[in-house]
Amino acid sequence: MRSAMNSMPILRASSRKASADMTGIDGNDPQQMTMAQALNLGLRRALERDSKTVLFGEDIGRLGGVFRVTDGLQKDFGEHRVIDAPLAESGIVGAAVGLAMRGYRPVLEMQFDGFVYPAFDQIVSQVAKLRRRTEGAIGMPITIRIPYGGGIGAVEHHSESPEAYFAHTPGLRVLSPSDPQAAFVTIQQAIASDDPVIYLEPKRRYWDKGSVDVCVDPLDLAVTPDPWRARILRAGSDVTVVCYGPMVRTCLEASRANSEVSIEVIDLQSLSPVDYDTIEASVERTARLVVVHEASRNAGLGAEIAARISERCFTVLEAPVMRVTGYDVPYPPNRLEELFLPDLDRVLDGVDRVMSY
Amino acid sequence: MRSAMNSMPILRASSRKASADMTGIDGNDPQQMTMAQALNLGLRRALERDSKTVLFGEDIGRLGGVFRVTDGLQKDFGEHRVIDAPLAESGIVGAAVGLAMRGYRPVLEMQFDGFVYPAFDQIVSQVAKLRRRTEGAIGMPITIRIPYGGGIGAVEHHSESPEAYFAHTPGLRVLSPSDPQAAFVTIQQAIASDDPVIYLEPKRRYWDKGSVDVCVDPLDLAVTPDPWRARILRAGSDVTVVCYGPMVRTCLEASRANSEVSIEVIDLQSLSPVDYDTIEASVERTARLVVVHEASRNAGLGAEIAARISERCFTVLEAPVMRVTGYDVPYPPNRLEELFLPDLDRVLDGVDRVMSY
Amino acid sequence: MDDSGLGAAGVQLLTPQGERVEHPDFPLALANDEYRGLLRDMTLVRRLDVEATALQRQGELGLWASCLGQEAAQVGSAHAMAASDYAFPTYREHGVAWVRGVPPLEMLAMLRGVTNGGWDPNRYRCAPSTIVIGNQVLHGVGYAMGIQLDGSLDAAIAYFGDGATAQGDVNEAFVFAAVFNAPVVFLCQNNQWAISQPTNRQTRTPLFERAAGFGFPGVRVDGNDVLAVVAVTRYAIQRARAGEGPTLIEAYTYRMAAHTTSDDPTRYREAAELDAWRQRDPIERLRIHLTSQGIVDDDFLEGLEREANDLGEFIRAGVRAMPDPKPGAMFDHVYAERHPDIDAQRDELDAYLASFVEEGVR
Amino acid sequence: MDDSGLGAAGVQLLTPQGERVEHPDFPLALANDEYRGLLRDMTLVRRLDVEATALQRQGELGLWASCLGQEAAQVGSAHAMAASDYAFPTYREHGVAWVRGVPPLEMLAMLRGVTNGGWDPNRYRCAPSTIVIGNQVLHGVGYAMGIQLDGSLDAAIAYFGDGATAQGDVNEAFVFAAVFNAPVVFLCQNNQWAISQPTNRQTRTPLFERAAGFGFPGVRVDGNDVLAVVAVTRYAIQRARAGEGPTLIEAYTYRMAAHTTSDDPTRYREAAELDAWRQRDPIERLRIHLTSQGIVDDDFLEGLEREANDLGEFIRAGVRAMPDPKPGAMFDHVYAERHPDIDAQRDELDAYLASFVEEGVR
Ligand SMILES: Cc1ncc(C[n+]2csc(CCOP(=O)(O)OP(=O)(O)O)c2C)c(N)n1
Ligand SMILES: Cc1ncc(C[n+]2csc(CCOP(=O)(O)OP(=O)(O)O)c2C)c(N)n1
Ligand SMILES: [Mg+2]
Ligand SMILES: [Mg+2]
Repeated sequence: MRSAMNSMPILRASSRKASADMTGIDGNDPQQMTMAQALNLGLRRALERDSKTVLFGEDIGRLGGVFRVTDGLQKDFGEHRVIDAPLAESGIVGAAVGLAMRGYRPVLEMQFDGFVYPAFDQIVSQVAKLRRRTEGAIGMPITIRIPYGGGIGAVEHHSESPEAYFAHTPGLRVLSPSDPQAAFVTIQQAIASDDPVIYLEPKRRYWDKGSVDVCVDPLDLAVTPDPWRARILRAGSDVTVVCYGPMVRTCLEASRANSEVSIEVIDLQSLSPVDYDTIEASVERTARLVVVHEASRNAGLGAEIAARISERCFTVLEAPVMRVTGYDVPYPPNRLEELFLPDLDRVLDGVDRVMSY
Repeated sequence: MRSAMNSMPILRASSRKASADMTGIDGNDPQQMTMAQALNLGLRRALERDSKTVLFGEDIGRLGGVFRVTDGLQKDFGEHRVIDAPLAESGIVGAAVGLAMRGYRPVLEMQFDGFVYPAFDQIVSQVAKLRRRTEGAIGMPITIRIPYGGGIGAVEHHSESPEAYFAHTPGLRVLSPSDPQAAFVTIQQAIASDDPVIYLEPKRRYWDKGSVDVCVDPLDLAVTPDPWRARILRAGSDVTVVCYGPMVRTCLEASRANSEVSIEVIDLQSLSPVDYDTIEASVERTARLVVVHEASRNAGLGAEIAARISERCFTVLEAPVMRVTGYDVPYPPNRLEELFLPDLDRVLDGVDRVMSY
Repeated sequence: MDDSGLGAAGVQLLTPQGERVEHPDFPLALANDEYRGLLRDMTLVRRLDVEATALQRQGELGLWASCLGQEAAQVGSAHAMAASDYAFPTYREHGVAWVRGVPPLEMLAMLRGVTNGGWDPNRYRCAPSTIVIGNQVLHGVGYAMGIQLDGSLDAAIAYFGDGATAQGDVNEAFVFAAVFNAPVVFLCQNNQWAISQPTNRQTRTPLFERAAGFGFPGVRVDGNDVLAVVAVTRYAIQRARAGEGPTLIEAYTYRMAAHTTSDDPTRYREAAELDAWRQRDPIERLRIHLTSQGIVDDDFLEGLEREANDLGEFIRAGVRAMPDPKPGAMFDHVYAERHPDIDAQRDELDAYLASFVEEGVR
Repeated sequence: MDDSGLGAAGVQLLTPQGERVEHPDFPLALANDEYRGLLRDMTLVRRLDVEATALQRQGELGLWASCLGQEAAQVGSAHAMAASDYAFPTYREHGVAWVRGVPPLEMLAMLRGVTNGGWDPNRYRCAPSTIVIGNQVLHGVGYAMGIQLDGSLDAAIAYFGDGATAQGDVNEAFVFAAVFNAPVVFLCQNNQWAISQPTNRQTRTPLFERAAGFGFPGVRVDGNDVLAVVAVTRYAIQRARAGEGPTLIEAYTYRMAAHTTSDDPTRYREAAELDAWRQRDPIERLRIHLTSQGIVDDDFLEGLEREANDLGEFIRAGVRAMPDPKPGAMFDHVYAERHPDIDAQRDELDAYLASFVEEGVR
């Protein structure tokens, strides 16, 4: 977390009202809201907290982004805080590097996962490396928000899961929230981080509702969970299922659907670094691990988790680590995506395979 | 391999003479030559074989490329076959897509590993996906040559090992030769393949000499090894060491340096797909595996190999799969690169760790 | 007269009111059949577009990117092409695909979600829809380089939008085309919007002016005037064939519909703007002209109306009947050659699906 | 007169023979100290360059990218900057770094291989050398957007070569700068070569003409004429401060040395070309002029020669004495915040190295 942080969020009356309008917030009690709304509120808080935070991306202003995650923010914070970008992702990230050098804290939106690749060079060669290159003299406190993953019936390039590319790139951090509360908290933590964070938003969960404690101070780790730690969302004793982002709901549902096997579900939350201590402690108890992600399998994040846990829990594992993932094919046309994406049945199939090994 | 291939290479007298000039070839006996010369000769053969093969890249013409791998080819085949490109990698790859659509077989050179990222979008979104998108109607027989890896004392961006990015991308194949003979053969096989091939040339081995059988027909799999199969370069019984590209020489040296442990050395050659059958068969015998690569560890290719072999050889492994790799930091300034790169000692350290587990 | 912003530089051969005017640099005389063909194609493309929009609302298509209002720019430019030329469209060039002969159901297959492509590009010499903004423009240039290497007289034509002009790829395409003097036509449809962003978020000068700085001519044409589009595209293709290199055409037009069926343009643009552009409708303008010239009559128009109705019916039935791909299709054509992971995962999926059949579940 | 290819559009205030000429748009009057400062900086930068080249040959540096011949373009443009402006160089702008006050050994540290950076960018308001062609140009534009958001009067200046103009990033930088009217100066040193490729492999029109199509002025200046470079850069910076947005300057110059010490230019260019450009040497030209004007005399020149000798000695001794980084340095500053993998791998390396110490091997 940034060291010198305004501890008291500065809420302007007008924007607090606007928050209320958008999210239906009434008082300080936990609120039901969608993940998109929770992100919107988190972005709003970040804009309020630090005048150097700026949002930059395609169609994020009047339109509020194609998923409305930035809805109302340009209206409330102005065109100099919420900036519509020309249609060029390398330009967006490259300009953000310059903004960061000038002392800004840019929060970028890539419109879809498939459109981050034009910016790959700036991300890998500059964003990830500039702090190290300058021996700490220049920080890159840039958050790159990317709606990712499939399941929404979209056309090509709108359903990719690029997390492994970023996890393999030293200098980056990768976060992915799985529910509205985590989204509200971790988007603010990502923005406050002095490291570059690839913030992967599971787009098919944008509309999922959940309870959000809007009073929590996400920057006070005494009261808020550490974003870089995994979360055990369901305790179990027979098998550990590790997942993140869009697959968390799927895995939780699967864990409830199988009454014969006691499934522990771990939400990674941070995909780079991964919190192996939590996974290891769980596997020490369950002796079995299934890793689930939407991304293609080969050299995916699941490989790293399987490799590390196979090493760390070598004498404990009763079965090889199983991976339930998308296949090693380009994301298919949407009439086939249900078969590509791990669903409840495939997760349980994976569980069966480790149980019956 | 391409199905309808000219079986008789058409060698023009002039170019045969030029080959001889460049490589010092005299007759048809196996020749001593460097990997750079072997690649040069392989490219020459490919240009002779198929008039639709064109070379395209920065400084590949008169200069012959910064590593002289294309030396003399523009002179002998003309500016329409060996084309100097403007300084724009996305442009080079994007134009190659169009050339392929017009029936050409482009062989591209990225000047260094660190400069492929501007083309990442064209590679991932177009080159890798177009055949699938068009259900086979349009092929992408494009070879993208990339000198990769460290160890030459270069400045930043000149020592990267980007193989995991490409291995994680369905639709691509990834090859890396480890000696002049393999280079001579596989560069021709890569070019003849109807699939896009990322061809990673271990730049610090460009000057290594080896014996090359220049008479072998690389497209006749009855006489030439299958490029997609791994090669056991040294038989051993105690531990299997899997490596590729620049690390093959290192691992061979290590295997010879340790007289107490019998080390089997496998050169993957194809990094995507990986030939797991060969690795599995070896580990079935040795029960121990060390994977070595220069690239950073996290979500690297070693993770996939560890994950697969941990699964396939679960009951056989006497120790967890160990990875000896670069660290998860940006490639360091060259005065530190020796510490970053796995060397003989670190490989043997990895061997010790699996042996003493 | 014309307050669309087209400006004096914009080539126009037909006023919004359907009056034929002459332009010194771009004379045009078509056979009557050609005039009728333009009207017919634009009318049928519009019907296809309307039907597709309706089918999307009914849940039969996943998405639709309408070309409403851009029929002249698309149909006109495609009419200027020869059969052996090659088009590189975005996701919105239904009018181009239509003129290239792509069967309507093949055009709709991608939006139905049964394929990421839809047609055999080489058959119609029309590349698949490209969704990543700007990518296909480089493909067009590379293809044109191939034409050149072949010593052929073909031309390539690469389509893109106003928004795309901001992308590195499009500008690299300009560089490569200029340096290699490639026989390519850059056809930019400036439809005033890139989703919610007006053109002034992408440029501060008229887009056609971009070309000169790269070393080739740029021409602005009234993109709602199909005759002008034909004339200017012919000129550009002629240049390509004559070895004179690339040309940038900015077809000044308007996106009459939402960006796609997922979009809500009321959030970012005024109804008045739409109303003004309705007065410049490309089809109506040609119809008035051809009627006044006696090139089309009521019979022709009624026949065309029937043809459009038939097309609509054909599309509705065809889309609904379009079969889903087989599960294993996702493994087909990922590679040309055998691939062990593909083979294994195909088997994995088959076995997995078979397990349900056995259990009688799925 | 000048057959360099500069052309009539090229602003020149000092002929290759050292004659002062006037240009209607770019008047310039400097104090004598400023004139002397320019000569001094160019002279010392050349000495630095010569020493570095020699140190590379002796194996003390891994590589050197010489700025020989480009001293006027670099020193002149940097002289036009205020201390609070910010420069974004490539790997060749030693003259810029010098004028920004970067200590010479900090400039050489990267080429020595002890760091990937070398100096604190914020201290000298000079970004680190950028090696990936074109990347830093967008950084300059983003920085300028930040200046604008701050309501400050600073300017950013982004350097790049003729080759870089082909890159998407550079053209996107033009788009963003134009759209946001960012206070940035684009300083393109057209040194005629991008490694082995002549400028006509990157463009078919003079590079300064590229700007107009993006909506801002482009000016070509004789890049070997330091006075003209000062005047034109001042004009561009003035525009930036006045809220008039970006300017492209093409400094027409020549890369007198190899691309880098790894390069062999005899493979691709003629010695005659080099000879011709030697007649246009930027330092000699200013020296003649200042001598003829009595602004510098032999005393001054001898003092300068001594200063250059001292600098050379300082550099030779300093580079040789430069310590290697500590092994663990590669783990420092990868992240600002704690990272478990970094911690673990740092320990791993420490333990590994310690094992040799125990065994007494390494
Ligand atoms: C690289 C990339 N970035 C973002 C998008 C999302 N996107 C789809 S269409 C579009 C606007 C395109 O505008 P324009 O080029 O004017 O074409 P039009 O849609 O108006 O025909 C955007 C931003 C994309 N498809 N590709
Ligand atoms: C993206 C990228 N591609 C290729 C290279 C390799 N490379 C280094 S310098 C250079 C030529 C640059 O030419 P120019 O922009 O004219 O600058 P100059 O070296 O002449 O100063 C090339 C191709 C690189 N550094 N970055
Ligand atoms: Mg548009
Ligand atoms: Mg140059």
